[in-house]
Amino acid sequence: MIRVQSEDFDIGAEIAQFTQGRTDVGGLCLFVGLVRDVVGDAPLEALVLEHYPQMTERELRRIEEEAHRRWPLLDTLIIHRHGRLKPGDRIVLVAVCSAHRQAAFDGCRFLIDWLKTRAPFWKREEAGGQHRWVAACDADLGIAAAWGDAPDDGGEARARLPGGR
Amino acid sequence: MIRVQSEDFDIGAEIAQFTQGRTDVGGLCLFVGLVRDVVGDAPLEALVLEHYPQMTERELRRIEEEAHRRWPLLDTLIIHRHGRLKPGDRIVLVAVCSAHRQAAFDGCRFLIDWLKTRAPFWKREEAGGQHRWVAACDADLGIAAAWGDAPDDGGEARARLPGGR
Amino acid sequence: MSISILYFAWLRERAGRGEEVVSPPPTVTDVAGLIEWLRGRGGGPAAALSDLRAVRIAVNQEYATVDHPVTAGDEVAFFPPVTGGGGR
Amino acid sequence: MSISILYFAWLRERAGRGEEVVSPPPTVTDVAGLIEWLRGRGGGPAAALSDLRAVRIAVNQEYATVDHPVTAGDEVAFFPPVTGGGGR
Repeated sequence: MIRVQSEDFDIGAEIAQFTQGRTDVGGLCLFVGLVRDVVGDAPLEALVLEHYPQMTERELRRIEEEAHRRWPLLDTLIIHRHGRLKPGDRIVLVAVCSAHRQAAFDGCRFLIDWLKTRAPFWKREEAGGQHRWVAACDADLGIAAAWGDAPDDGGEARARLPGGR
Repeated sequence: MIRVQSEDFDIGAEIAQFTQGRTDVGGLCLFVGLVRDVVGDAPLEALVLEHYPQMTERELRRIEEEAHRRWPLLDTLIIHRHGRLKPGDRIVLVAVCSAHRQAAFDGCRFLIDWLKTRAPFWKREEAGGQHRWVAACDADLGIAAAWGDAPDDGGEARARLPGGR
Repeated sequence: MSISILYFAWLRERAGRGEEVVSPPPTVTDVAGLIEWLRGRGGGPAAALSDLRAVRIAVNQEYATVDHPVTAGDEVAFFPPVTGGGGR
Repeated sequence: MSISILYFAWLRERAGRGEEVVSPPPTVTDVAGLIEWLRGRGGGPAAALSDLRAVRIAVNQEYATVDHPVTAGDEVAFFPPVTGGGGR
């Protein structure tokens, strides 16, 4: 299940609904990403999340399918917010339930790792009266690649342009 | 924070309180273990969890301290139930928050892996009118040992008894 | 032919627009050709696409490389590497 | 000397009791000696401790081995390998 929304979500309500009436779940793993209050040394005023709606849905669904292909998961849930967020606000929720805890942990971590390198969201930080687009993190690419069969975002466009410009 | 109780817990309320007023959390990882409905081929009627109260608290606190020693965690929470549970009931909640998601995932998984091989709880399954004490799972010992500096539960008592009896 | 172009994040700011519909000549048959044509046209989009080191491409909502063909009705998006999620 | 003994899970069932206070002779100085003495006494506890393959030991709420000393006032617990948590 995929949801992309500007509104906040209620972790308790989401989890209650996610496992509602199920008695085949042995383990539930959940990850929630939140807005931190500091950027470098400056206090963060706001984080603005922009996205590419049609592509976001498609990529998240693909990431979810890939997780189900790799592990015996009973269900998965991804909720990602966009728009203007404040320190302490929830950004993303990823939940996975499985009969077994190993699959639940692996599936959950895989979803967030791939999401961070595949789903078309971009963060803009506002701090000290200035704004700055967050640069992608090389470490995140390495983390996603470590799952194997790393998804390709096309890579550096320049490198493939005739003449390398 | 450690809690051992017979009552159920509310995941949403626990998480709300866990991160209440914090703006330094980047990632929250949560694991919930639940009672599954089937034992082998038979439907499970109930799961009874027995524990050793004074030692449980002490071991859980030690496991928590070890997690904080290994990763930069902002906070940890372990809630473990005892008593008579039904299929679909929650058994255990482990939550970890950190500035970074890697530490949150690692810390959370470490806590549940060590808990399963260290904390003095025992499960009795009731199915088909019979009851059976759940045997410890060799795989779980391997999983816990993979974290390194595997905690020692003393091992097989017989092997250390003079004469090997 | 008519192609929809989308710009996101700092590419959108530099391009001075989030989207536009363009009609390049028939000699433009792939993304590389489209980028060349957009650069030649000048203005914000040319500035946005002047340095492609941190530019990613999607054609019809799928990640693509510059050798991907473009035809009438396609949606081509230019954006920086993604930075969603949380808990870096 | 007086020692508190605790039994858990199937050891409790086999012992026919969850706890007892025993007073072994002064020749009992470690857990191994205590087990020998309990076996010699017979009854449920002897049956529970007849096969130690799946028995774990704690002295004063700390995991211990059979060579751990026991003294007056100690709490010695016998139980199977633990099986808490969830999501096996």
